[in-house]
Amino acid sequence: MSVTPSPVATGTVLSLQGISKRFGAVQALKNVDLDVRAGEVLALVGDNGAGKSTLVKTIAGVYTPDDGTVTFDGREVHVTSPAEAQKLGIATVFQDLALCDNLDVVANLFLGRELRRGRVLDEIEMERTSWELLKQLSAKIPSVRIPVASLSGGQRQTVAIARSLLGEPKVVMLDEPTAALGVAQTAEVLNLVERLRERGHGVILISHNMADVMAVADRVAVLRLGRNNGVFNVAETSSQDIIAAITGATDNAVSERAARRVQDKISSTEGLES
Amino acid sequence: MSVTPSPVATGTVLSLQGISKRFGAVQALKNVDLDVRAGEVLALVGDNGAGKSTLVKTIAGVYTPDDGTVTFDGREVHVTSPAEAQKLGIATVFQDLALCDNLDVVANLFLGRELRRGRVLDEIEMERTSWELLKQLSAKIPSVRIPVASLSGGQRQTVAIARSLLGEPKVVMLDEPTAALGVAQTAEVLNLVERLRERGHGVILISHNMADVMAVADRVAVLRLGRNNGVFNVAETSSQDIIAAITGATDNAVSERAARRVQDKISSTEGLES
Amino acid sequence: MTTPVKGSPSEVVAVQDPAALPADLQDERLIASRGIGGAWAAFVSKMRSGDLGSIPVVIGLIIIWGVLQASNGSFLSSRNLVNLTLQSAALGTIALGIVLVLLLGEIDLSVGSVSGLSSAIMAVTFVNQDWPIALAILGAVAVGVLIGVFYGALYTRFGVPSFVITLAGLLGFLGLQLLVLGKDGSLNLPFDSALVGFAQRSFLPTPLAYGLVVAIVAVYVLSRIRARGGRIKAGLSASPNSIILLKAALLFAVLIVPVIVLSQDRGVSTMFVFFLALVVVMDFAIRKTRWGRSVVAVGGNVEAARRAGINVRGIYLSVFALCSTLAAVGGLLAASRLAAVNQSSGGTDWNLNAIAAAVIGGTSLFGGRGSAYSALLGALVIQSITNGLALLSLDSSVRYMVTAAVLLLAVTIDSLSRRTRVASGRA
Amino acid sequence: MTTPVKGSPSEVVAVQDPAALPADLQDERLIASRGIGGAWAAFVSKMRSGDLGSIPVVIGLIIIWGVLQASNGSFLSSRNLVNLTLQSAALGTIALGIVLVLLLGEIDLSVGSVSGLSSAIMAVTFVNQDWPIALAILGAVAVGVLIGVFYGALYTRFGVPSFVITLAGLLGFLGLQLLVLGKDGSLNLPFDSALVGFAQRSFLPTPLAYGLVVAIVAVYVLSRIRARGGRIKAGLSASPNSIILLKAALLFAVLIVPVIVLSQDRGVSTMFVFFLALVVVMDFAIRKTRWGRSVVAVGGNVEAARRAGINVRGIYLSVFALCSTLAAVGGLLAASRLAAVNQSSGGTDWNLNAIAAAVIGGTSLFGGRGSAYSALLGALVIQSITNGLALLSLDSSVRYMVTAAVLLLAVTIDSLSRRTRVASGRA
Amino acid sequence: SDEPAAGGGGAEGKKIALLLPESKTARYEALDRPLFEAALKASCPSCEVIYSNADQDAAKQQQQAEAALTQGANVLVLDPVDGKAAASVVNSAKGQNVPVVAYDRFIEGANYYVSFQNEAVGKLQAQTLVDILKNAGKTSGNIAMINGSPTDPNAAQFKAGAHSVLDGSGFKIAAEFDTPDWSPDKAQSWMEGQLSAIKSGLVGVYAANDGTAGGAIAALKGGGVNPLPPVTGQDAELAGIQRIVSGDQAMTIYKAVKPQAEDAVKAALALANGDKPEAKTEVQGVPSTLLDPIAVTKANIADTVVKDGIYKVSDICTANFATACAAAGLK
Ligand SMILES: Nc1ncnc2c1ncn2[C@@H]1O[C@H](COP(=O)(O)OP(=O)(O)OP(=O)(O)O)[C@@H](O)[C@H]1O
Ligand SMILES: Nc1ncnc2c1ncn2[C@@H]1O[C@H](COP(=O)(O)OP(=O)(O)OP(=O)(O)O)[C@@H](O)[C@H]1O
Ligand SMILES: [Mg+2]
Ligand SMILES: [Mg+2]
Repeated sequence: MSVTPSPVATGTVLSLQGISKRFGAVQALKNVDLDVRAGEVLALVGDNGAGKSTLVKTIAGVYTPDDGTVTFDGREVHVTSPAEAQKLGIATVFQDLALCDNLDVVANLFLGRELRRGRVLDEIEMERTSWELLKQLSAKIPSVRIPVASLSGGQRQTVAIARSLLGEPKVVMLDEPTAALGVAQTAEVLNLVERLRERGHGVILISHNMADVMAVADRVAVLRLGRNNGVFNVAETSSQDIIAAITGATDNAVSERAARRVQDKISSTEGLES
Repeated sequence: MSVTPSPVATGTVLSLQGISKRFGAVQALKNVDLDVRAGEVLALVGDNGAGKSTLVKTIAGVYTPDDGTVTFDGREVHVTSPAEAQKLGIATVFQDLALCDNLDVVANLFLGRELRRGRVLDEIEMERTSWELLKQLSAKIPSVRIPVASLSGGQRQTVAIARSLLGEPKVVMLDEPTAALGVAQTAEVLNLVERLRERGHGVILISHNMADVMAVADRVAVLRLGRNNGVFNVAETSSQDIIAAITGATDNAVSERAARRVQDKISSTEGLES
Repeated sequence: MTTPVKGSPSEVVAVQDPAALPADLQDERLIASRGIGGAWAAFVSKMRSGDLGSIPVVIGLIIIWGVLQASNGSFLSSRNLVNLTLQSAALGTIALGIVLVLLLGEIDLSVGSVSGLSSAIMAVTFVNQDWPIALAILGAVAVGVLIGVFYGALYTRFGVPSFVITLAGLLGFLGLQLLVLGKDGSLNLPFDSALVGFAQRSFLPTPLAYGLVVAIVAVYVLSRIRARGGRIKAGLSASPNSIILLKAALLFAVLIVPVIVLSQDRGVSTMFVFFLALVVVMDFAIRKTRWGRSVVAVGGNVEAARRAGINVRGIYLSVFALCSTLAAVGGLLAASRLAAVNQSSGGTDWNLNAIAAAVIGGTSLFGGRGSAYSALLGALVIQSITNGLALLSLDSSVRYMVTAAVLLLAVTIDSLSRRTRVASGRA
Repeated sequence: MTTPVKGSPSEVVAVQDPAALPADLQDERLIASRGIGGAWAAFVSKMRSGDLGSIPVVIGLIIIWGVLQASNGSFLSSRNLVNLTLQSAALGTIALGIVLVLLLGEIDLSVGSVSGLSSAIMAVTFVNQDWPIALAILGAVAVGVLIGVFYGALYTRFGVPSFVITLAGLLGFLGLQLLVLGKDGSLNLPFDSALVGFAQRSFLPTPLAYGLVVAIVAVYVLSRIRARGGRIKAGLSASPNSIILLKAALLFAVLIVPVIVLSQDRGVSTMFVFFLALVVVMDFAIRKTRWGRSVVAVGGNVEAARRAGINVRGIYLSVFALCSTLAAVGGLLAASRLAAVNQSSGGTDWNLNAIAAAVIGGTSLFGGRGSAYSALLGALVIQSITNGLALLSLDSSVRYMVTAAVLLLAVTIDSLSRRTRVASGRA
Repeated sequence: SDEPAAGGGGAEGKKIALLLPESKTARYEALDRPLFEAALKASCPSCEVIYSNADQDAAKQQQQAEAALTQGANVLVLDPVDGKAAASVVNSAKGQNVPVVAYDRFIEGANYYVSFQNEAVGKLQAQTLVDILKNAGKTSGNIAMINGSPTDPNAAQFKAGAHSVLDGSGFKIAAEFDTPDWSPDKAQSWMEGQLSAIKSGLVGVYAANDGTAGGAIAALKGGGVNPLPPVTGQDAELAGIQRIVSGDQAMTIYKAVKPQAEDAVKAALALANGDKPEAKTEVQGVPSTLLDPIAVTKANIADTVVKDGIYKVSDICTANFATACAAAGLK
């Protein structure tokens, strides 16, 4: 089990203790602890199905944990709906994006917090803001007035990320935000994460990309098969160590592949030339 | 425009000429050419919304192009449905996965080509094969008898990839197959791609991860805003060049970020220590 | 081996100067369309891609009218068209509620029973108990509200499918209607009561009708010009004044022709105007308020709406309540027009017709797609068929079959135009 | 500052020896459940998570039976239960077709009219035209098939929503039924005809009924044991023999008790057995054949099914055809039981009841989730309510309300048990 | 079940099932059921009524008959949804030696039949309409016919009866309509259409019952037709009687339910005791009592529905109809 210094250290905005969650016969989370501090980027990593998204959804009020406590800003909270989590100041970009396919980009961006003039939606102002937000993220979206169903994978993800920029959250959780993004957009999102940190937000970043994690995270928490499997300080760890914690072994497909790579390269080039 | 040596070079299994596709007011593809040879991994890269998935779907028979011709195995073909594409020998892993959420993993894996004994589904054999396939991909799926709706993002993607291993296709198209995968699973998929090449299949691989692209691809075709923007030989190109072709500029968010990185790292560490 | 060709980006794509364009037109993949010619080109392209909104239904309606007029010359007479407006108001009002529940992806099978119950309550309190008419109406509508809230509560608390809840409602409130009507069974509403007068004999004075048309067009033009100014100020594209004027002219034509025709007989029915006003208000509520946006979002993807912090329960509750309320109001309109209430008021036909009207008008049964105007269009289609065939004195067996054929015809036109969209794979 | 703690994986997770376990139980997150105790634990956990299949509906049915028996002692008499089986067969058969279209995410509103039309055709050809009974039946069923193919073609060619197609069918085939019946309107089927005999007076000989029960249980046990062997050979987990025997005993009890009870009166109706056989065959087709798998896939996600190379058009066509065919067969059963056909055969009540039966039995209106057994359970629930309330001499108004209340009660139990699943966010 | 009709003696403790066809017409539950129960109570206090209403569904009625037999009914008094289809019920009742009284509508094979015949009702409606028109000095002109539901077998009989009179009356049937579900608003819509289709000379409207008559009258009034042509009706609903008082409706058919119910009770008790019920006539071999339907017009309201205690004058003459009542001499 990971040992973090103290449950509620100074500056800790969000702290989880002993979170468990079971789905039918599958124990998705077992006794998970996690601390996030203000002005820190905490990377949450783990293999597929390790329980990262389940943990994020538990914090965001989508699931209620079977067990364990959540402390936010020093108070124990029981978040039973996403609306409550938002009210607390937790913004989330879900892995499954959760967009309304039948609505256009503008409507999705402002869903649940539409701008209004009196009681009437202010479409013009929303559209203007949308373009601004999307430009910030280098998004290549031809029109914000088409339903998001017709957007490409990366465009959809950009819309979901842009959503989280509205409002003034204390904690931002990004569940694999750059998975579908192009190189330029990924860079912008990493910039964004750094800006969030600078503004003193706590950020939970889930990613399978070790390079990105090492680039922006301060600490890395590893989940393995639904349990804590260590917390690492980025400055003092190598990505090899983290990968070992993720896969649960030091010799694994990744290292094997790395070792084989040079070999392979040569033989395949030979194959082509023959 | 990119200039490929000759439309139907020796060994070319699939060749596209002048493909255009329009959605409402958006010109998603304009006059796109592409050649795939047997025993070659062709990476298809481009910014978000560049039209990569649209191109893949056009080849797979999901969309019919407005214009242009598709040549498969030397014959011009008109693929009007995914079933036809499969019959030709084109297997596809779609970016939006296209799984039936209400069916379990086994049913999804074998959808459309169920194993049978007589007229009755052979569930036992299918389940056994499923476990084998999933093990090959290092999948961490607790049970193959739960609906795929309850799988994690990476688990779902693994299922979609495992699907394409069934049957004996000539061309395999993988649309961002590793986007949601963990490090180990990604390595397995890249291994798989190389195995496919070795067995003489043509592989189209879409990815935003330049490291992966440089590692497994032989050639890289770049799309930009729906048009061809060059074809590169991996052996003779740097990823910088490719990124420049993708973003359409040599100074872009990626290079800026790379330049700023060292600077940032220092200041953020300082910030933490203060 | 390939000869690597490094594409030089600036050569490859002919970039227009982006700064010169509004923010929403800068993407080079957008196919430009400016001015009236551009608008026409955009319209044609929309037509091709099957994204036509209510136009196909309107075309279907026009064809039906043509066919019916051809079979009996009185169909398009002013007198009969006035009848048609009177006949459509009640059904349309009920269908409007159905549009709302369908937008949510739910269903209400009980609108007929609710309309029957509300009219029974109104009749019994007004006629037998001598309540003042306003109180009787209020009571009946309040019952509608309560029923809807009850449905909403059952749905959100226990998760019973709305199909089953409202099926139980269909039976239960039919029973209650029989109970309320008691042993008399049938009640007359006095012909000289305000309600019957409103439904049967109240028509807009012709000058007022014309004035209304002019006012509506004026409001339209003004709001469009204001929006245009706002968009330009925000750096967004805006339709040129020529197009606004063109559209205004079209709107004027669409409004003035019926008024002229109807005025040759009794005129524009107040009850129909009341229904139109309901449609316009509801359309505004759906498209321009936060509540309406939430309804469409919930209908599209409940889970996404929930995660966006929308009060999903509140939305369900309000929509079920509105649907039942509109059903109650529709029941009152139907009863006033008939000047009587009996056990068969709001029979099962009403349910099916109201749902059919919404669907024919283009609202999806699967949630998230639809418009208040589909209640208007659908009710007109259904009542035109009934009305037109009633002029023909057919055998009932033939009448049923012709109704089916005409209905299918009207909707096939719509579906054919939508087909391209479905075939595009993401619909 | 954090003290970095490098987790040592082998310490952290207590790994069981994976090689010792079957392939499908190796994941350490799986909560182990072995033997009878384990099966019970797994059952309780399923119960908690609301994943109970048809058990809540069965509980609802048992509660309804208890309530009805308490209000009138004759309800659970053998005689009345035999009546109940006779009453459920026709509705159940029609509902079985509805289950199929619902699995696809479509609807058929016209099953009532189709059943009426088919019975009218059978009656007219058999009684008036003196066709041999077999030919008359065949003709009527063939009409059902044709109608379904027609629906399927309209749906797949033009993309008209099935709601509208079948609404048109509801009207059109009602018209045709009236036309076929002509001005006589009502036709009696001779009491001594084979069909009426089959529906009214044909019961399984008691020994045969018992034999059938034994045979079914034997087939079940054998197939289970064979599957067990196969699974073990394939390196997969298999339920222990004790559980197989337990389940077989349960099955035996579930089958033998009704047979004993029914045998005290006339016995097990052949028509009901015919219906049960249809259910079992359809269940097998849905769960164990490629066609059934494709139906469920299309209902879950058409686009995914299309991309998997499934012939989606063929699936739609076959399901619509089967639904109409079953409706036609159901119509024949209903007519034979009544020994008469008239203009109101297959009235609108049949549509609603058949759809309600499927939904109450647990089939989703939104496609991809359901089972053939829901037709059986739903038909039993509906007919139990009607049958039980008929024993109580209630006024119609009260009867309607009680029906609604009981219906709601039955389904709420089911919904409550499902709620947890919905609340889990991914349902 | 026990042997019902066996043994003579009193009719103590018998169960009589009363199976009525529908609930959308007020008469069945407002009149037939209470009158039947009262009559039974009077002649056999210990007897019990098993009651069911079939909501116009023949299959449901069969089910209800089976339920009655299950409960040990000694006699079925059956008002069939479909007289022909009810043969099946009679058959299964006979199988258990339970006699059947056909109530209101004829059933082949029943043990007794008491009714106002449907065809006679249609004839009377049409005849009254023709008489009213002739009295008003009209011998030709257009008549619109609003029949009952096309899916109701009884409606066809009313229609046939009416046609038998109207077809040779010299008046022209300009248009005819089978009203789905007897629905007044459909009748209204149709009538409205006819006002534009039949350009002139509409002299009378045949409406099969009071509900459709109400729809027709609403259409005529809404269409500004003045004076109203005579409109027929049936069922003597309160609303219909009120319209007659106010002069909007010309007539309705009143069936004296009370004698019918009493006669049915008498026959049922006789059958329960194994006796033959008394009957004056036979219809297709079934001993029958045929009662006469009465045409109610403004002139004879007081002598019919009021006299029989169906409605009190105060029921009819509510505030809205006070003046009309006074004019009609109702108090
Ligand atoms: N709603 C659910 N019902 C049942 N099982 C679930 C549900 N949600 C998650 N699971 C299971 O819980 C485990 C953890 O899933 P989770 O989505 O949290 O993984 P993850 O760490 O986010 O993986 P990935 O990197 O692939 O996104 C998986 O095995 C999954 O099958
Ligand atoms: N069905 C559709 N309807 C309308 N527009 C569409 C549709 N499919 C794609 N598009 C548009 O076509 C363009 C290309 O989309 P595509 O999905 O091919 O991009 P992509 O290159 O795969 O991007 P990504 O890297 O984000 O997956 C996008 O602008 C998208 O909005
Ligand atoms: Mg995840
Ligand atoms: Mg893509």
